[in-house]
Amino acid sequence: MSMTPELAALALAVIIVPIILAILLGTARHFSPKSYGRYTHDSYECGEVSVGDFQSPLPIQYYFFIMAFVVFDVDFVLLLPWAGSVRALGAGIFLDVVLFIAVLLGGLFYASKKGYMRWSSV
Amino acid sequence: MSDADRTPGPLQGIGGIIKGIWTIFLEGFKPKVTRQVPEEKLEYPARTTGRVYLNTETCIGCTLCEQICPNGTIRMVDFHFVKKPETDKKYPNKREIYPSVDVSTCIHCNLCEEICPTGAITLEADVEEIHFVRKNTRYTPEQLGKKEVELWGEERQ
Amino acid sequence: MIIFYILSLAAIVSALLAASSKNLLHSSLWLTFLVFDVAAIFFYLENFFISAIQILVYAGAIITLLLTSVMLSRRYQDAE
Amino acid sequence: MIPVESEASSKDGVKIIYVAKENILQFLKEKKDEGFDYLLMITGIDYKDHLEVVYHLLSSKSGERLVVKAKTDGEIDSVTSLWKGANWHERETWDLLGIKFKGHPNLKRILLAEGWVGHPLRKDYPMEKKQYVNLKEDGDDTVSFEKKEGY
Amino acid sequence: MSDNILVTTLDEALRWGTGKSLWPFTFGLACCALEMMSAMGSDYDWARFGSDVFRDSPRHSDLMIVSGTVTKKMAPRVRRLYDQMAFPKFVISMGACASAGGPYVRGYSVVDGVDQVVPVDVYIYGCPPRPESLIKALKLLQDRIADGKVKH
Amino acid sequence: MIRSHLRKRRGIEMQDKIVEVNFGPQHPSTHGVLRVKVKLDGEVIVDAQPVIGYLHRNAEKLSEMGYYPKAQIYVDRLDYAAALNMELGFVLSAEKLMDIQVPDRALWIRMMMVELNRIASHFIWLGTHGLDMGMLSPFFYCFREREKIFRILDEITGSRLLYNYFAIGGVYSDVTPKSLEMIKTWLSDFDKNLTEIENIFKKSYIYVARTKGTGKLSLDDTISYGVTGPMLRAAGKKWDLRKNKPYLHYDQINFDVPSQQAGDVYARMLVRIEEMHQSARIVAQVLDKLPAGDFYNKKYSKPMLVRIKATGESYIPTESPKGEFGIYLVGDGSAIPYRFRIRSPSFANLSAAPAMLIGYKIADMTATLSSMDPVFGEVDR
Amino acid sequence: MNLFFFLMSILYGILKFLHIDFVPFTSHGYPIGLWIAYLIVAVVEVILVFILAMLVVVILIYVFRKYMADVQNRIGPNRLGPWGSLQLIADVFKLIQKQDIIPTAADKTAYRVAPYLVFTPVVIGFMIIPFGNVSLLNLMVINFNYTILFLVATMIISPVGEIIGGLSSHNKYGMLGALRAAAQDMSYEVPMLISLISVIILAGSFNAQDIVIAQRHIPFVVPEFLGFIIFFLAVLGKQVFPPFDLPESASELVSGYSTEYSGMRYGIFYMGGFAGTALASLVIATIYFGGWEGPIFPGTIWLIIKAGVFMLIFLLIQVSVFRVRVDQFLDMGWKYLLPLSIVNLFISVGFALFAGGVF
Repeated sequence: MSMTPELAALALAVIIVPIILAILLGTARHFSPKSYGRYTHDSYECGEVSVGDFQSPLPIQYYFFIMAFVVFDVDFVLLLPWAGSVRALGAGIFLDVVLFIAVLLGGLFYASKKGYMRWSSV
Repeated sequence: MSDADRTPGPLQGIGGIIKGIWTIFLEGFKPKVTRQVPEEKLEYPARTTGRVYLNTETCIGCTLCEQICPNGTIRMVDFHFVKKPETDKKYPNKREIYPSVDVSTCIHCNLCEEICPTGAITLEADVEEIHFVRKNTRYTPEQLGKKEVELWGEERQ
Repeated sequence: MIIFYILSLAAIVSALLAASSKNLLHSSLWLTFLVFDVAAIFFYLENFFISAIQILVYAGAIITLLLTSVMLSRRYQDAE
Repeated sequence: MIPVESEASSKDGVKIIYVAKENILQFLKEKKDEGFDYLLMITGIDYKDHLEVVYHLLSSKSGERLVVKAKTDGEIDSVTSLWKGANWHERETWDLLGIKFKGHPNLKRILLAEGWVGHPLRKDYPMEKKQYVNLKEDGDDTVSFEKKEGY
Repeated sequence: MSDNILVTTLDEALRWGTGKSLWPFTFGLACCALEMMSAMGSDYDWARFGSDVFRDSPRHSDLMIVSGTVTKKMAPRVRRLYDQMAFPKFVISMGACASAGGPYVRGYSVVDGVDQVVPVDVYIYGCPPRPESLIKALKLLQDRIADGKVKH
Repeated sequence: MIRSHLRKRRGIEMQDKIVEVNFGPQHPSTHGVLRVKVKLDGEVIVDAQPVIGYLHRNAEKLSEMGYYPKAQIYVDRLDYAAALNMELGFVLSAEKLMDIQVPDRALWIRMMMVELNRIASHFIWLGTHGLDMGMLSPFFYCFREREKIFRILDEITGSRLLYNYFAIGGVYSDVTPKSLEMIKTWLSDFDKNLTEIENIFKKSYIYVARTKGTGKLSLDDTISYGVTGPMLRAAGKKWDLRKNKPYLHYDQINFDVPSQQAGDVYARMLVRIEEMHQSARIVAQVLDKLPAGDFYNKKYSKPMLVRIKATGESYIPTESPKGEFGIYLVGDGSAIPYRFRIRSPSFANLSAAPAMLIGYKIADMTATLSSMDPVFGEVDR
Repeated sequence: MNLFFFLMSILYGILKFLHIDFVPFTSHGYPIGLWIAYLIVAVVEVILVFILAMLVVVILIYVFRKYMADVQNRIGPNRLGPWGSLQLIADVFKLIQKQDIIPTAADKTAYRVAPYLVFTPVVIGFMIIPFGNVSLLNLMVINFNYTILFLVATMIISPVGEIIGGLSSHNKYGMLGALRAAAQDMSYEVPMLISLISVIILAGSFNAQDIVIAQRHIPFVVPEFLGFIIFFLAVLGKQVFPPFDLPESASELVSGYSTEYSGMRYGIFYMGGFAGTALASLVIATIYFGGWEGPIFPGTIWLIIKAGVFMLIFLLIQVSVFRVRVDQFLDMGWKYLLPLSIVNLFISVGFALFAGGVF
């Protein structure tokens, strides 16, 4: 397949849609009033003054979820070429795939047994 | 086992969620209860409280309403008003004082109507108590006899 | 051909900016741009599969990972 | 046994016991052990020449009620060690009536803004003297008598 | 000439848009908040006027309904919330308390009238005003914005 | 001090990297103007501190400034969701103080009205509770049902929300045959409608999973904090003043006091909903037993109300929808109350909030706060 | 024939009518005139699709508000236009005039970028959806191999915009919302992609068009029922829809990641959410319910009907479920959806290998 004009249109959409949005926002900026109140640009916090650090420390469980997520996402990518041609490849390859997934799932199961996937809760 | 102790299993839970969605789906076929105010005029019961109205004919200037008013909304003011002779005999207002009401602080508590010995003060449902400027909120006894629409029209100050 | 050069240049520039930006959030923004840019290069080279994978894995997973790490890091904005 | 100063009865038939203010903590502890496990409220009355602290107790087993009063000149022992719920009641009594509770962990104003002048439920509180509240940059309240410095 | 007409028409259209789409701010203070919720509920349903999108953040909302007593401790917060709303913004002062202090007008810690804190466009008297009162006020406000009588 | 103890008990450690977030005074789920200063570790609450006073309207001071009947309007505005319950607490106390007899019919009318208002109050709670749990529809159904009650109350009292209906010595107006008819038609399908709404909650797996074990308060803590009402009953104590210390004519009426053992949000929901059913039962019985006669003590003509003098002190506890409510009145022999103290249930209930919040998640916070059903007119007074 | 060539022929007709011949514009043998024509058509096409997306959003929001009113025994907007249909126009007019507030403490660049990242992928997704292949003017805009991967990619990018938006606005609720958005993104992407793999296995192709054609006899929802449920739930989770609207849960975090956004920027977030919903229902209809396949009516109408049903289901779910808690949400993703999706993968492999030529 070659680079057809319609594919170019798809690629152009990545540029054109933001431009349309930018025009929309520009129009909005043109029409919007310019006066501001004294506290307008303060951070909103239910009417109170926002004090202290706004960043919350993450629970340690997040690290596990991130890692598991990346592992499984890459796993998904490795499965994709196989998925397109399952019929051609047949059952032999399928066993390999089962093994591959079993290893991943085994890891996940181990982690959940170890309690990495539990959120601290009373 | 009581209702509080039972935790539904996953299947039961999914069934419950779907049942809930179905209940709410069925609600969509029930008749609509909306009353289209302000076009649709609602009926108010006889005892409905609302803005204070004063019948200057029957007011005798006894100051009871001023005494019972919880937050000083009612204040007696000097006001000259010529009553009809027959009512003047029955309801004399010797001191020529009549209540004036600050409608912005009036809370429609009905105490003045309850205490009024001659029934001169009444509270009636008036949904027109909408203003765009906060002034002239203390109504004179004369203004107290009129409806909000009569007083201000559509152009509410 | 010109398009390829433009895309490549953009990729190099955004990569440099991502590496040199002091602000972590800006850095990851440039990296997001870089990811899309590389996907566009693959797309231009008519390798749609790799292009889609680029978006799925990098934009979907790695950038999310990165932004989460930005949230983990303390006071990323003060490093001006 | 803590001596009782005097006894009376309220209109709704509940016994009122007057106790010296030094003994109040001990007395209430005794009463709590007797079964008055509920502290319904703590309040105060300003009698112009002295203040009175009033404790309403309830026994959730028998349903019996008891009112304990203590005359004070503005200071009394805190009972937060006996009932956790006493915390807010005492703070409120301090806030509105100005009765100090010794041993209270956090005796600050609770209903009014921090920095308010005077205790409003005192009979001599000047109602006509308006106070105005505003927010500081760090999120705390400020109170002033000037109208332009607050709302 | 035609340019002027265009500008006027556009201006009118924009005013119409502002007026007819007032998203209220979820901001209940006291008793009147319940009547505000009633006005939102099925029986009165002010969604008919396009106000069904209750917004929880002041940045998204256009209409602040001060529904209840504004105490002195709350007043600076009300001002803050009002400032954090984006223009064009409108304020309805609902009820006797918000309009003039109501039953608490003689108290020590109540602001007598929210107009000392934020600029008010509509006052509704009554304690609490009936939901139909609020809906009528909303409608009048909408019409006045569309006519260009209320500006921000 | 208490909060650090709570943390220790639940095994939570304060880190140095803690973010402090304010929820309120304007927040969709704090039911008014509560502000909760929350310290968060990720999603978990490590410290919660309720800050109140944003609706302090000096009801006590203003009541001490006027005649007895005038105080009633401030009492009305305490728990504005159930104004008649508040009025009941006041008029009972004031009548006791002044030794005023009330005709029988007025007592029965009061009972009926109070129960109607209790149902309306619980409907508000149920609707906003649904809203806090993330579902929009129950709110509208609850307000639809509540509106039916309000039409009855409007017919009898003349107001929708704040009534000023109970007078010292009776009630201000009699119930009309039309309003009795309205109540009968309302009663006929109330239980069915309520069951439909409560099933949305009870049958939902998500709701049950979120509320069971959330916001737990043990019975000892409950008593120590002075918590009363449905929260106490949900913690396992069958304590209802209508049964334990009957006022009005509650001793002549059959009703059950619901109670649960768990003391969590789910138990509170069950208790409140069962209470609504029981209230409807009470209303039905009152309709049968309503005697004829005066609705107002004729000995006290209305203008005299201003001048009634009283001495002594009285406190009549009543069971309001939130818990034990009463007004402590001290008279000094004049027509003006000398001391007017409100025992508000929400104030005591809310003081137990840290014990129910610390250690749970933000999502649990909204569920717990709404399960306490605080009304800020009453908390801040 | 698709939209691009349709527009191309219109342009060609116009040029013919104006007696302009664009082919001779050449330079060193390159047909620059043709390129310019292509460019114009591409721009027009993107704008058309953008308008289509906006139209879908407007209709969806209107239907949503009306339907929500319906199940709550209300009337809903009824003042502007017939049955209140102009209400959304007024809303857009209002949003355009709203002030654009950027908090002082916010990271301005990132704050500005976020709305684009939310809305742009959705429009591109609309360009890839196969709208049909038999009608005279089918709206299938672009067809090439691996379209299904790009479709899913467009659905995956928008959470990134949400995270950046919440992160940059320097707001505590926004921060928590961004965290939750990240958690959602992480937990629900994997099951979604794995159930997509199952579909690809059955269809034997990465092309959305081929996937639709493969469902000519039996829609994939029949063999892949489990996968459909997983995909549906995952889409619910990705699209910030109840019961999984944790990142912008109103009663917990005021508005989550969009708390600080005002005016049109917020409007883009608001519309982007609905556009994402529309796209998600189109994708579900395409890969599980046979897309434009159907008797009698033209394919486009079938797709719109199928997707419309799903949009209504989404809306119904929105008003009739409680919100789940964040830990339950993650538990569901990792402990139930992920293993189930792998079970489903094996089932579909079984179908593909041993069920002969049915699929």
